[in-house]
Amino acid sequence: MAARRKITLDRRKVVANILKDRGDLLLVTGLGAPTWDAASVEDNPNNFYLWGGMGGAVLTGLGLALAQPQRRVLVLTGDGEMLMGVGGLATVAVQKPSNLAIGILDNQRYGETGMQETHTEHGVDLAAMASGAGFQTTSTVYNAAELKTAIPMLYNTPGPVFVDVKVTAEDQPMILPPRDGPTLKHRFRENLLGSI
Amino acid sequence: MATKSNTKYTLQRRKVVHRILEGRGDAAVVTGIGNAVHDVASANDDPKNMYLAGIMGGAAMVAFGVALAQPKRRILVITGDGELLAGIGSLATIGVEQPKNLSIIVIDNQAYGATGNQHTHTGRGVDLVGIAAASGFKKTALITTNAELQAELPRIHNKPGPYLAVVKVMSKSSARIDAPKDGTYVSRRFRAAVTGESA
Amino acid sequence: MVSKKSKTWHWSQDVHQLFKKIGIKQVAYVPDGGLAKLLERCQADKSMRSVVLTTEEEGVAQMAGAWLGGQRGVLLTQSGGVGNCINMLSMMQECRIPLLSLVSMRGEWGETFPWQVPMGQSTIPALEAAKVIVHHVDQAEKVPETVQAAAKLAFDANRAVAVVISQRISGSGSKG
Amino acid sequence: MARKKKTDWSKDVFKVLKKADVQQIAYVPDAGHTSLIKMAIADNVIKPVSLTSEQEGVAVLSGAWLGGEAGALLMQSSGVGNVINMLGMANECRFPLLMLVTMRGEWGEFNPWQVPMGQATEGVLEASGVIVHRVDEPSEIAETVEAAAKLAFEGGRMVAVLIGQRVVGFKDWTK
Repeated sequence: MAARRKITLDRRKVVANILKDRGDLLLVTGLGAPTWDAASVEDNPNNFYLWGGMGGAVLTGLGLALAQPQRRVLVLTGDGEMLMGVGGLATVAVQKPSNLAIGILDNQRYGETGMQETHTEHGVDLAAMASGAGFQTTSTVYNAAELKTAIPMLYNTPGPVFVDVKVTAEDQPMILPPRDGPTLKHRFRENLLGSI
Repeated sequence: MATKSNTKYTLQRRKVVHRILEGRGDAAVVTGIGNAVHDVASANDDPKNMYLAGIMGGAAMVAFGVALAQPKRRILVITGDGELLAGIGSLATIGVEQPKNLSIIVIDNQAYGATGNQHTHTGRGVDLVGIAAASGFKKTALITTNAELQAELPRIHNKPGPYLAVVKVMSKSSARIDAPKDGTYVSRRFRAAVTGESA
Repeated sequence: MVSKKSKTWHWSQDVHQLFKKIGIKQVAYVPDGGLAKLLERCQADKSMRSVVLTTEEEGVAQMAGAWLGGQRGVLLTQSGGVGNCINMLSMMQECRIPLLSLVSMRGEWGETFPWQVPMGQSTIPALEAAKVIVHHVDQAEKVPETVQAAAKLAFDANRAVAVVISQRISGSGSKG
Repeated sequence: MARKKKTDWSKDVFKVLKKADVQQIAYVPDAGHTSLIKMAIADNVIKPVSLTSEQEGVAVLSGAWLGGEAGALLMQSSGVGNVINMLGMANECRFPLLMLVTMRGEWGEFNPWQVPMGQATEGVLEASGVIVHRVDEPSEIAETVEAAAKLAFEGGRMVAVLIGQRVVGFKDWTK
């Protein structure tokens, strides 16, 4: 299990850093704060926000990565959402999608329901779980220097890549991107495929 | 995608289960679906066996609930790799809760035995022991030989858990031994045996 | 059983007292805003063990184990979580194991958030298709007596019962 | 019993899936789907995705469709009970979703534990807004899947084809 270390990273800054030079990255976000974090950078047609389907972000990313092998696909989601579909890590590892990266914004809390502690607050080590599931590249990030090393992994290291970024549990203002499902879906596909 | 061929394992699932259950004492046993039911039933149809004959992904948490309710008794889970994978988040929940009297034994033939021996994830790089350790299980083991099995028996039965062992066995089903399959019967029989009360 | 309602009264007070009275020892949950106050009371109560889950189906399995081991438990979930439990509920039906569950609704009364609506609208029919007895309650004062009735049906008559607590009571839904 | 028939309908169904340009097949293994899964694995174009739990499959196929590919989810009826919450996402976004479900817990079932979920399968699917096509004749499976695929991918709907246990057969537990 990971040793306890001080958590200092601000989730919004982390996401802004990750997405700064995103190029043509396709982004899937898990429900709740990761969606707002992504929207706080910009609302990009290459973003698909999950506003529901808790436990499904990583697998949505897998299906997309398999369908678009030439494009890098990044899933940004929270620790609670990841835990709800954690078997998906094994499924992803078996598929070995070289273009898929998963970034966890791990505040060790269920942010949507009142900041209750999740299992990661109590010793569950998501990066080690991913490694056990068969991910060759995993990392747990606690500070800016480690984040700097991890960001190129998210973009360039052959996937699947798993990075657990420990962030503080501070509540951030909600920045709401569009949430109408059919609209998001049409926009994403039209931008990617040229038709809906 | 190619399915990788696996290392050949030599342990026989039924012998492994019998060896473990020989020393069960007053332990309660919760089985996963499929072969695990037959393996446990073939040792002895004990009233303290709860056969989950038709549900995927629930064995670990059923046993966890029993473990909380019966803290003085050892609770053993005997299940397969596919069944555990279907509810793998349970390991994290159990890792957080740290029930000392719970041992999970995964009989890993790296195949879905009940449905035609399709490869499960464990035949393709998924390490259940690693996932258990990452989930907060302090005691884990990978068992591939009789000597290793023998050495782990005290931890399976007596030492503080939560404990998880993966026992790699040959990818072959054994003869089917029927356990009582009526759920209302086995559940009430189990409850009476472990609590001393009738339902 | 219900004390008269003062301004500060919240249904969770009486439900928590009821849990104590009927000997609830295991409280399994995935956190939810609508049930937060009840959860806090249960967590603060040393006579019951609160267990946070990764997904709600774990809780159904845990409740089966609790009953098998001679204890009573309760599963607290949001309506979305019901959709994660349907297969595991078949075990409760097949073995006729008691299940008491409190479900906090989303996707119905005054919901402002479209993604919650499909599962919210499926919650009761899905429970009923899975042969769970549903008690729907949409007034705060009636929650305790409904839970009390459901607990009897669950633990005395050995049935799977869900008390579905309307969004009208929790008022949740302003936020995702 | 119906081993020959099983192979036959699987081949025809596979042709239908190919014709519908299905490129991802996600599955939790089931005896009734054995032949289809083998064909999916052997196919050069189709990406087979084996899952730990069926809910993963709904999410995978949502992603597949976002990325421009059609897919199908193969599972047993018990797996339907694991996908209900995730169907909320497919419903809300109106993702096409094609599910082929082999039934247990009905015609000639020997395992009582399968009965509750088998009997609930159609009800919970309909409660979730899924259009259900049921088929009990081996000769009608392929055309039913073809119709379901059209309704899913052209009509933009969630559609499940329930393949009756009468077709899939009893499990032979004697060997």
